[in-house]
This record gives sequence, C-alpha cells and structure tokens, in this order.
Amino acid sequence: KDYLLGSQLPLSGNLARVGQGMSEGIAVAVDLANKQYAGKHTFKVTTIDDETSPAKGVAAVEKLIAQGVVALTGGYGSNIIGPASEAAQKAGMVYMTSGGVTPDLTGRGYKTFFRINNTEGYAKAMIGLLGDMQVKKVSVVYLNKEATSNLAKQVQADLTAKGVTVGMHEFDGATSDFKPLLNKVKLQDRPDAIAMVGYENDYVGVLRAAKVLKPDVKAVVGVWSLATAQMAKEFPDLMENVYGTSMLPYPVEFTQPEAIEFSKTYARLFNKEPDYLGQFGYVQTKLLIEAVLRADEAGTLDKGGLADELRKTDAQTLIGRVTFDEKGDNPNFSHRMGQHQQGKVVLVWPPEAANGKMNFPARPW
Amino acid sequence: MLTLDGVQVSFGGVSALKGVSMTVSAGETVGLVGPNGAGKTTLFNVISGIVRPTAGDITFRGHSVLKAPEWKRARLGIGRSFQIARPLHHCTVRENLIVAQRFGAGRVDHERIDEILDLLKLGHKADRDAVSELALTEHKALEVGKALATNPHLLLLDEVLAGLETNGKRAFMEQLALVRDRFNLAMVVIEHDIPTISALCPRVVVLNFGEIIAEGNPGAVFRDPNVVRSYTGEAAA
Amino acid sequence: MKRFLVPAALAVAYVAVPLAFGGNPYVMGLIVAALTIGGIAVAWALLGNLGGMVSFGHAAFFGVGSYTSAVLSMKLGVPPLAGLLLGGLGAAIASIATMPALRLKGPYFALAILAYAHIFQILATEMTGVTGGAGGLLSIPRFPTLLGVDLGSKTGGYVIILTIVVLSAAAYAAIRRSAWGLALKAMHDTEIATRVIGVPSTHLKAAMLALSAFITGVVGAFNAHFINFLEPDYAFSGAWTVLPIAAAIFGGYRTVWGPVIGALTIYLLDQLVFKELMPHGHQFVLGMLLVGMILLSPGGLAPILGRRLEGGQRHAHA
Amino acid sequence: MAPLLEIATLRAGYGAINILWNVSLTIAEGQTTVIVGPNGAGKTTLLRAIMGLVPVASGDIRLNGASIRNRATWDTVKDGLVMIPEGRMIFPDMTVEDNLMMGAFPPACRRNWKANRQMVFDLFPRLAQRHDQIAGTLSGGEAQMLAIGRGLMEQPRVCLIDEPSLGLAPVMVDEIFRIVEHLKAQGLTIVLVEQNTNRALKVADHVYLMQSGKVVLSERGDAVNLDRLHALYFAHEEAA
Amino acid sequence: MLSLTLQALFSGVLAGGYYAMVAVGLALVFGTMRIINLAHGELVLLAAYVAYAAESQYGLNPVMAIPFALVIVGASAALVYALLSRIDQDREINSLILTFGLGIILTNAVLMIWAADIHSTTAPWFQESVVVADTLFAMRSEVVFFVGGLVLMAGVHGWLNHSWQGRAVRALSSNRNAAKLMGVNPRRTEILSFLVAALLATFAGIAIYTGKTIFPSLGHVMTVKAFIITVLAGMGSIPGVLIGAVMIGCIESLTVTYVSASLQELAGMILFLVVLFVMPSGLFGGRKAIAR
Ligand SMILES: Nc1ncnc2c1ncn2[C@@H]1O[C@H](COP(=O)(O)OP(=O)(O)OP(=O)(O)O)[C@@H](O)[C@H]1O
Ligand SMILES: Nc1ncnc2c1ncn2[C@@H]1O[C@H](COP(=O)(O)OP(=O)(O)OP(=O)(O)O)[C@@H](O)[C@H]1O
Ligand SMILES: CC(C)C[C@H](N)C(=O)O
Ligand SMILES: [Mg+2]
Ligand SMILES: [Mg+2]
Repeated sequence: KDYLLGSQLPLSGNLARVGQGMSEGIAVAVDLANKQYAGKHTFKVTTIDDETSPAKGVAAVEKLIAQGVVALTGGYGSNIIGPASEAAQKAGMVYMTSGGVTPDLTGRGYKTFFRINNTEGYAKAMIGLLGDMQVKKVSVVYLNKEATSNLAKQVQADLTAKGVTVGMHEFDGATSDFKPLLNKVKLQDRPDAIAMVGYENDYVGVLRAAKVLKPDVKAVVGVWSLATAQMAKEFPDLMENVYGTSMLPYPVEFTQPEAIEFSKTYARLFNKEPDYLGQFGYVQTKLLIEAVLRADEAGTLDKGGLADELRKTDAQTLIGRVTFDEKGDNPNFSHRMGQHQQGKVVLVWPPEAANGKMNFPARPW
Repeated sequence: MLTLDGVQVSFGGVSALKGVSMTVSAGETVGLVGPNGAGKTTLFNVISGIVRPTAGDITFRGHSVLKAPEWKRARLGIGRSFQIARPLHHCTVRENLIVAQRFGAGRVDHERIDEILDLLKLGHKADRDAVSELALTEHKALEVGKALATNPHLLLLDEVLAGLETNGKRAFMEQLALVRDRFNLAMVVIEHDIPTISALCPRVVVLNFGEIIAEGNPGAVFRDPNVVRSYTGEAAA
Repeated sequence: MKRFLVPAALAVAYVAVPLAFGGNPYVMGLIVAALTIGGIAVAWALLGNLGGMVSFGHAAFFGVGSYTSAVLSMKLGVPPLAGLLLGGLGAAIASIATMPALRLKGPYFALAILAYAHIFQILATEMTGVTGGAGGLLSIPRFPTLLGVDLGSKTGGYVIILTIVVLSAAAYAAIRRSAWGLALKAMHDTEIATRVIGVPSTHLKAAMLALSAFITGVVGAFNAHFINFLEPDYAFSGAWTVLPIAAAIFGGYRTVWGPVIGALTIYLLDQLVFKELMPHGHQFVLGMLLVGMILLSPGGLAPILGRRLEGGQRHAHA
Repeated sequence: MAPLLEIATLRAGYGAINILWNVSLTIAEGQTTVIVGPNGAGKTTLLRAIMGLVPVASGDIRLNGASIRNRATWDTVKDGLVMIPEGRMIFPDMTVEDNLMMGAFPPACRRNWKANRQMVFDLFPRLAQRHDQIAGTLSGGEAQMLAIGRGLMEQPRVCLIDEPSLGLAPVMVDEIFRIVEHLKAQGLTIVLVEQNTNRALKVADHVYLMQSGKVVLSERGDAVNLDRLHALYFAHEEAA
Repeated sequence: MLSLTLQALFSGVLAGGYYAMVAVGLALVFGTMRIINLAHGELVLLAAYVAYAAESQYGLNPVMAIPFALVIVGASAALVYALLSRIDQDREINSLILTFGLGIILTNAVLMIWAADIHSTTAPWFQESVVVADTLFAMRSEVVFFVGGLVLMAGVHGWLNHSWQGRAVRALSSNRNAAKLMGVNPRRTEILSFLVAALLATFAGIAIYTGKTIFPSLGHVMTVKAFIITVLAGMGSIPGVLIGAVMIGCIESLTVTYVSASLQELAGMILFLVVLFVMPSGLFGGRKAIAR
C-alpha cells in the first residue's frame, strides 16, 4: 500500500539551513521504511518550502492536506509551527515535529500535535552537565528569540536553585561582533563556564571572540547545532573541547545498530555525516510511520485514529525513550551532551551514555 | 505695503545681503537691478520665505511675516516667479493655475483663470498634455500666470524677460503692464535690460554686494557714477 | 469600454472568485495573502506617487497596525472588525512619530522610515508585557460570523481584504483627481515651486503619510486576525516592505490598480507556478521576472494592460 | 575660404517632435558666424544636433569635409569642436573649481589646465573668489560666467556659443563681447547664437536668421540691415 | 571599567571598518550614478563564497583568492551595469527593483550552489588574537583588513576627487549632457565606477569571510546596513562612510557593554535618526542649491 506523508519546512529564508537538515533526516526515515517494508508498503514524502514564513507555513499545510497526505512531519521554528499546526488541527491532521520546543506549542492541548523534544530536555542536559562539573559561576549568553530565551531562562532558574551564580547576557540576531559582550563576561562576571544558547553563526562568533579575549573559564557549553560533525569539520580549531547537545557520538560506534544503519543511509543519500537535526527528523518520522501502519491495520487511519495510535507510542529511539502525554509532548526527553575532542564528538553526559572521558577543565583556545 | 528692515543673509562665509532696507507701496512698480551675484534673487527668496534672513525684519501689509512659511506668505498675497522657470510638471497649464488658485487663493475661480490665460496669451495651450513642451516665452508667461492665480497683492518677477527676443520682450512687457493695472498689483522686477527697466519702472533700486547703492528714478540712477562703474558700464552710458 | 471595466472587475472579484476557488482553501489563502500585499502596495504607491516619498519601512505601519488590533482584541475584547479600524488608527498615530522624517528627501526619507520599522520591531520584542515579546501572540481572535457569512473562513477573509483594498484604491483615486492630487503630483520635482503658490507641502505630505500608514495598519490588523498569530519578527518583517514595493513597481506604481495587479501577479505566479516548477529555488525565477519586467516594460504591468484596452493613448503619468 | 563646418539639409528634433526642417548652413574657418532668430526657432537645437546631443533624423554634418553625424559627442569634442551651453548646463553639485577642471578633461587640454584656469580667473574674477563654492548655489549670472569659463578651458578650435549674454549685467555683457572679439582675433572659428542682435552683428562675419526651424536669411555680416532683420522677426510674429 | 570602555571603542572601530568596507562600494555607485545598487551586498557575499570555494576545494589562502573573486565579482558587476544602463525612464525607482531582483537571483544562486550552511575560513592565522598594549584585543583578520580597507578607501577617495577619471565620474552624475560636452564617454566612465565598486566589494567579501561567518541570506542584511551607513554619511561621501560606520560600530559596542546586546540595533537606529534630524542630508551631505 502507498502512503503519502507531508512535510512543511523552511528550505529558503533564514532557517533554510536547519530546515534542510531536518528534511534530510525525514528522507532517511522514509528510505529505511521503504526498505523495511519492501514489497508490502511504500512511503513517499512531499515537502513544501515554507520560506521561513508563518503564512506560507499555513498555506503549505493546507496544500499538503488537499493533496491527501496521511500525516505531517516537519516544521521548524516555534513561530512557524504555531500557526501551521493550528491549520493542521483545524483539519484534524496529525502534525509531528521536533523543530519547535517552546512550551506554548504543547500548552494549547491540541489533539493532533506531537513532538519528541522540548525545552526542558535541553535544559536538563545543560544543567546536568554543568552540575557534574561543579561550577560555581556561569554566564549564559543567549539569543533574544523565543526558543533560545525560554531555554536560557529555564537554565538560569535551575542553576540559581542549585546555588550557582548566573550572569545573563541577551543578544540580538544581528550581532556579529561578540567581543564587547565577552569582554563584559571576562572582566565583570569572571565565570567558571560560559553557556551559549543560540545558533551556529552565533556560536562561531562567540567562540571567536572568546578565542581573542581568552576569558579564564573551565568550559564552554552550548545546545543545538554545536556538537556536530559538520561543525567539527568546518571549524576545527574553534571547536576543540566545546560541549554541546548530541545524541550520537561522531563517528558513530558499532554498539548502536540502528544508529549505524541511520548514518550509513545518511551518508549514502547525502554524502555527509548526519547532523543532529537529521536525527530528530528521522526519529519523528520513523515513529510516525510506525503509528500510521498500526492505525491502518486497525482500520482507523482515515477515521482520525492516528493520533490515538501515536499516543500509545513507547519506543527506544536514537534520542532515547519516546512516549507522548495527552498534550503531545514527550516527557522522557532528555538530551545527551557531547564534547568536541580532536575532530570527534565524544558523548560525555549522562554518565550511562558516555563513550569517552570528558576533558575538564578545558578551553577551546 | 512691503517693508524690509535691515535684512541680512549669509551663506557660510559669503554675506549675500548686508542690511537691506526698502519699501514698496501699493500699486508701485520697482525695478531691482545690480551686478551678477549682487543678491537680487536672494532678496526675493527672503521676501517669499525661501531663505531665512540672519537679521532684520519683513513686514507685509502691516504684519511681520518673518516667521511665516512660504505658503502662508503666498496666501497673504506675495506672488513670485523664478529665474529658471519652475512649472508644475505632469500638469497642464490650466492645472498649474488651478493648483495655484486652490491653495494660494483658497478657492477656484474659473473666470479669473480664463482671464489670466487670456492676458498672458496662454489660452491655446491651456489644456495640452504637459507643460514640458512649452517654448521659452510660454514658460515665462506661465511663471507669471501661476503667481497671478494666487490673487497676489505683490508680484516679484525675477528676470522674466531675460532671453526673450527684442520684440517678444516688448510684447511681454506690455502684457505685464496690463496685468498690473488690471489686478492693481505692486511689482518688483529684476531685469538686466536697462531700456526695459526704465520703461516699466518709475523707481529703481540698485543692489551691489548685498547693499543698496542707489535708488530713485531710472534716469538719475543709471547716470550715477557708482552704478555706471559697477553695473551699466561705459558702453551703455 | 472603460466605464464598464471597474464594475465588471468588482463583480468578478466579489462573486466569481469565491465561487470558483471558495472550495480550495489553499488557493483562497494565497489570494488573500496576495491581496494583503496588494493593500500595502496601494498604500505605498499612494505615498510614493502622490506624496513623492519612497518608503523602505512600511513594515513599521503594518506591524503597529497588527499589534494594536491583536492586543486590543486579546486584552480588552475589542471585536476584530472594530480592531481593523483601530489598527489603522494606531498606525496613523505611529506615523506621527515618524513625521520629523518629512523634512528628509529621497533615500534619506526612505531609510529613516526603515529605521523606525527596526525601532518598532525592537520595542515590540522588548515590551514583553504587552506584546508577548519574542514569543509573540498565539490564537488571536478570528473574524466573527455575520449575517450567516463566516468571516473567519478563507472566503470571509477574502471578502474583508478585498473590501479594504477596493476602498483604499477608491480613496487613492479620489485624492488623485482632486486639486490636492495635482499639487502632490507637482510637488516631487519642485516642492518649492508649489510652496510659493500657497501649497502647505509639509502638511499635505504629512496627511498622505498618515493615510498611507492608516491603510497599511488596517491591512496589518486584518492579517493578524486572519493568520491568528503575531511575533515581532513576523509583524515587522522586511518582507512587508519589500514585496509590496516590488509588486507596486511591477504592476505600475503610477496607476491606481497597478500595485494590486502587481501583487496578485507576482505572488500567485511565484507560489502557484514557480514553486511547482522549482520547489527549492523558485525565488530565483521571481528575481528573473522582476528584472525582465523592468527591462521590457519599465512602466509596469498596468500600462501594458491599459494600452491593450484603450489602444495606447494615455500618458504614463496620468 | 573652404567651409570648416557644413550642415546639409539637417532634420532633427526631440522624440516624435521634429524641430529642424532641412537646415543648411556653412561655417567658414576663422570666421564668426552669428545665428539669430526668435524664441523657439531651433537655434539651441541646431547647436545640440551638431554636438550629437540631439539625434539627427536626416541630413549631414561635416567637419573638415568628414561626416560627424554619427560621431559621439565626446569624440567630437576631442576634434576641438566645443559647445558653450547656457548657464544651466553646469555641474551643479561640484565646486566652481571642479567645474573648470572638467573643462580641461579632453586629454589635449589637461597639460595646460593651470594656465587656462588662471586665464579664466583673470577674465572672471568673481569665479576666482568663489572657486570653492558649489556651482548649484551660484547666481544666474555667475553660472553663466562659469559655463563660459569652462568652455574656454576646453581650448576650442571651433566654438559654438549659446546666448552667452543671457542674464548678465550690462558690464558683463560688454566683457563677454570683448572675449568673443579676443577669441576671434586668435583665429578661432565661432558660431554665436544671440538674442542681443545689436551687439552680435558687430562681431559677425556672416549672419543667419532662423525661424520655425528653417534658415530664412543668410548674409554677410557687413551687409545686414538691422531694421530689415527686425522686420523679418515681425513677419514671423504675424504669421504665428 | 576603563578597559571595558576602551575595548568597546576598539571593537566598535573595527566593526565600523567592516561596515565601511561594504558600504563604500554602495556609496560610490550612488555618488556617481545616483543608483542604489540593492545587489551590492550580494556581490560582497559572492566574493566571500569564491574565497570559500577556493579554500575548501583547492586549499587556497583566502587572500590568494582575491584575483579570482575579483574576476567573478567584476564580471557580475559589469553585468549589473549592463542591465542598469538599459533603463531609461524613472531611473531611480526602476533601478531599485532591477537591482533588488538581481539580488534575489544572486542569493538563490548562492543557495543552490553552496547550500545554506554557514562557512568561514579555516586558516588559523586570521583568527589569532592581536593584543595592543595588553588591554585591547582583536582578531588578526580584523586588524589586517581594517588597515587594508583604510588604504583602499583612501585610494578610492583620492581617485574620485583628484584624478581626471574620478572627476569625470562625478561630473557625469551631476549633469550627463554637460559631461558629454566635456568629452566624457559616459558608458566607459560608469563601468569604471562599477568596477571600482566591485574591487571594494571583493575586498569586503574576503574580509568578511576571514573574520565573520557567511550564509546565503547575509547579502541582503549587508546591503541594508551599508545603505543605512551610506545615508548617514550623506550619500556619496567616502570619508563620511568611514566616520558614519565607525560611529555606528562604536554606539553598538558601547550599548552592548553598558546596556544590553539585544538593544544594540536600537541604539544604532536612534543614532541614525538623530543625525538625520539634525543634518537632513547626512554627516557629509554637502551644501544644496536653493531656489532661484
Ligand atoms: N547657498 C549658497 N552658498 C554660498 N553662496 C551663495 C549661496 N546662494 C547664493 N550665494 C551667493 O550669493 C550671492 C547672491 O546671489 P543671488 O542669486 O542673490 O544673485 P543675483 O543678484 O540674483 O545675481 P544674478 O543677476 O546673477 O542672478 C551670489 O554671489 C551667490 O554666489
Ligand atoms: N527637450 C525638449 N523636448 C521637446 N521639445 C523641446 C525640447 N527642447 C526644446 N524644445 C522645443 O524645441 C523648439 C526649439 O527650441 P530651441 O531651444 O532650439 O529654440 P531656440 O531658437 O534656441 O530658442 P531660444 O531663443 O528661446 O533659446 C521649441 O519649440 C521648444 O519648445
Ligand atoms: C531545538 C530547536 C529545533 C528549537 C527551534 N529553534 C525553535 O524555534 O523552537
Ligand atoms: Mg538672480
Ligand atoms: Mg536657445
């Protein structure tokens, strides 16, 4: 049987890069599913570029629904996912994502909305790592966007509760010179660690400024697209010893068959190492496909049974255990942390997932 | 009607007007002459509000207009032409006058517009597509027409006759005299052609380096040795 | 011929379009988005063509209009339809803050307004209490059902934005025909020449700026209730400036309907045709379209259509 | 004398509007040719057409026997054929000094620019005073002087001058005609368009009268009768 | 406290250097042709991507990539000029749309060729810390290109104001027909100014590639910033561009240091407006003719 999935993602505009990464993961999931169910089912995904615009995200969702997709997987940026998933909810269509982590999204209590990650999970990982390092003073440098400031504030709250002194430094997306900001961190805060919450170009900017100013810290930690193969390759002399959220080590180890399969397929399709967005896109789509099949077997797929079927999900995945609560959130989500070590990414937190020793104290410069 | 009292203007280091005082009475026609760069156009700019004087006062019909913007002065009755014609582009000749009436006089009086067009011999061009195709004479006439359409009491004419052929000049001058009498205007006329000025203006004011150096009836003024040296030159004397 | 053109076009717009596309929310949504751009484009062209002021920051008025209406309806329960007018009013009031810029000319004015757009955006981000900050506002009230018509639906939204655009264009046309319009038109080349014949040019320009801001604000308010979502980056996005300008010039910014025609053409071609042909790089084609248009018909699309209809007599500036 | 510049049945105009109708004239080397005619006769248009600023519809323009009809303005200038336009054609947002230096732009003139500038400053001391002023802020007459001075910087061999006395005070008009006589004495070929017929005829070797885009009179300078010339102007007035 | 301020000013000046390098090409084309080239940022970006391609494919040092970038950017600029010169009516506004369209084309071409990933140089030399007087820190690339940029800008300024060709470029924009009467060939002169702008764009592109990160949508961002600075300077003034850019850079870094990094744009914009309201034609906007 043929199944058509829909995907609405930013392939151009500001979020083009991350949208591209996620769409690659989705493609891998579809490819693997077609292999797994070869002869029985085929899966296809139609992707529409939302051009990093909420209105076009809505239009894309509407168009995909009109084309008869069974469910939606994708979306990036809470601000676009909000209206887009609202349109999906109106049509009773399941919207599965990992591209928007703000609590507002699940706060709406939509029956059709599901996501496998959330702000808490990222915060848990950052705080866990910083806690294990036993740092006393942390400077949080964060972008003034919604997802980033949410996460930064959560980290601040949790760290403060643990008695850590936290300095908060908000910056604007247009910032390209971070020296004045880091100089303030260096001369006024004098922290043990710097926690960064932003996106890739912000990280490069912060790290370069730090490399110039050389503040006396013990660790530099970040989230999202940081502890990735891509960054290790592009910025070899910037990344050494930097910590970031990462589900898989790089290179991927043989102890994880699914991970190996995933990264092989990824390499075959896109000729590069999977990045973290690809992992999420893959996991969400794989879970979605499994639920679609279950619902179809139960005969409820076209009667709105997919959401119920998804809610029954309880799976061990590349990003750990996934279940969904009644709001569609994944309460188990907690990220792992990796560290750049000599061109590789070594998992260092939580201890049970670690595949190497962490360098601490260690600076990138 | 118009009184200038010690008007001074300077542009950066250059002082273009150095304390000019003069009066123009109702119905009077005054010729304003002087060498190039003497400050004649600047004086017009001051009266019509385009240039703010650094010192001095301007009263028009009993009130100081020093602080009034250009458009208010136009509504009070100061009309002017520009040395380089500035028609309202993209409008027909008639529309030029309509705008001037509507804003300068407050309401559109089509009879007066027709009369102005008639007096200035612009009637046949009035509704043609755009003013950019007018010939030089017609541009000059339109400059005057726009000012007239604001129902002015005082008309400032900056070299409206310059560049006209001898016959055209004479004809245009006659039109101006007609207009003046018909609308009972006071006029200040800048002109470099001595016969023209002498014929049109019973009183002449000579400006040199931003100062009035002579004033009086044309016959006497143009024989004044100061004026001859700086302005008329031996050839014309 | 010309006399029947406008009523016929209106009939098609109000009746035929909903009948034809009402069942297809996707296409209807695109048409609404195109008209949203078209509405701003009309407002922009009004300011540019009549006021002689090219603005690079209409997003400022769009954003203020949308936030005004959204916040009023969410916090004070103002009905969305009333919010439209209040949004316009809010933008008009915001335009007063921009009026010192009227002293500026050409690119100086254009960029000053852009600076205001940036400033308003940052204020919207920082005034978390009122605007929800970077997180923005979700679930903004939708339009109600009136006389059995669900204005909150795609077709309802279409009728509202169409009406906004038609009224704006009508206002634009009326001003253009008046003595005000003549004075404004004349002002671009020689502002001083209009001032010395009694035209208070700054007041006229201020009025045009306020009107243009009002229309843009209404359109912004409409969009907020139609999309039901706002955040500073979105409400003040440069796209709300750039697309309308491109649309207006593409369609012919010296005509009343050119901006609307331009917006419909560009947006719908881009989303319905180019995106189909080239899912990833369709903006590339859009760029080509703009370049080609300027080179082939510098006056825009409307003059070409006009020439077709009337046998090519009219002046581009008329 | 062999004609240096020859205009043969020239038609030219602006876009759809034709202004010059089969205009023919010859300009002899070293002579001063004066063109007079009522406003709108097409005198300026003729000069612009010679310089290549107005497209030629038909006819020919020959300099030293070679057609320059299709030559670009900037190449014509290099041949020493120079036009001094009326005062509005200055560079309004450059300084007086830069305006003058632009006159020396043709490579052959660059070497002498300093001496030439001094000459211009001697002729028009007002320009020397205002050398740093932005040209757009000059008075009408000052701009006219600048246009003339800039033209002289081009070291013309053939000089087309358009209404040089426009807007100038009587003293300056005297000065201008003194300059024209001086140039004439240096052997320059001059084409002078003037409204001030009185003065212009005194320097003319040959006179053309143009009317409504046509040449209606061609006579040696010393044969011209001013009254008859003015009568011809009137003929135009009545016809119109 | 003092060293915080000093570092802020130092960083601000260097940041201003980047802004100026991008803006000066835009200002040149505006000052000479009255055309706002909205594709200028994209030309800068193109140079940066050429450097990236050269470095990632052939291991070429970014500085060595300048000649290649110059050829490609120069050719693109010439193409932009060729298209622009075909516009004859409503030049100001139509050239906006034309160059805006070209900008979109370039951005998307970059996106299709190089994808949306961020890039920057891998050569460590550029990223080393340069310390002045033990208190002022900078990245080597910043210092090197700041100094280089100053020299280049001074050269262009000198060319524009003191060379025959430079003067012709200005004359042409002031009065086209009059310039022709002076023997100026308009096309040749204008293309020259476009090529000089391409040279500046290339240099700026390499500076950005070695000192910052590049991604496809950066072109538009740079155009807007450069435009703002050009206007702040008073359209067409090269020293003005440098001063305006440094002012913006400093107010931003001071705001970061003493208020908040999220308000730096706000501070820059307010400075911009304040300057314009006091000087309606920019810092060096020049004297304007009044009516006559
Ligand atoms: N913005 C300015 N900056 C510097 N000087 C200026 C400015 N505007 C005018 N001037 C100077 O002021 C003087 C007076 O100029 P004005 O135009 O009033 O002369 P005018 O008497 O009308 O001369 P003309 O008969 O030549 O038209 C001139 O020398 C002129 O160069
Ligand atoms: N750019 C233009 N476009 C259209 N028509 C023009 C243009 N310039 C001049 N004309 C027209 O061409 C005709 C001839 O003008 P031209 O300037 O050649 O006359 P002229 O003999 O020099 O007159 P004057 O003595 O007034 O300077 C006039 O009717 C004028 O209106
Ligand atoms: C983790 C990321 C996918 C979060 C995303 N940047 C957001 O806007 O919510
Ligand atoms: Mg004057
Ligand atoms: Mg003439």
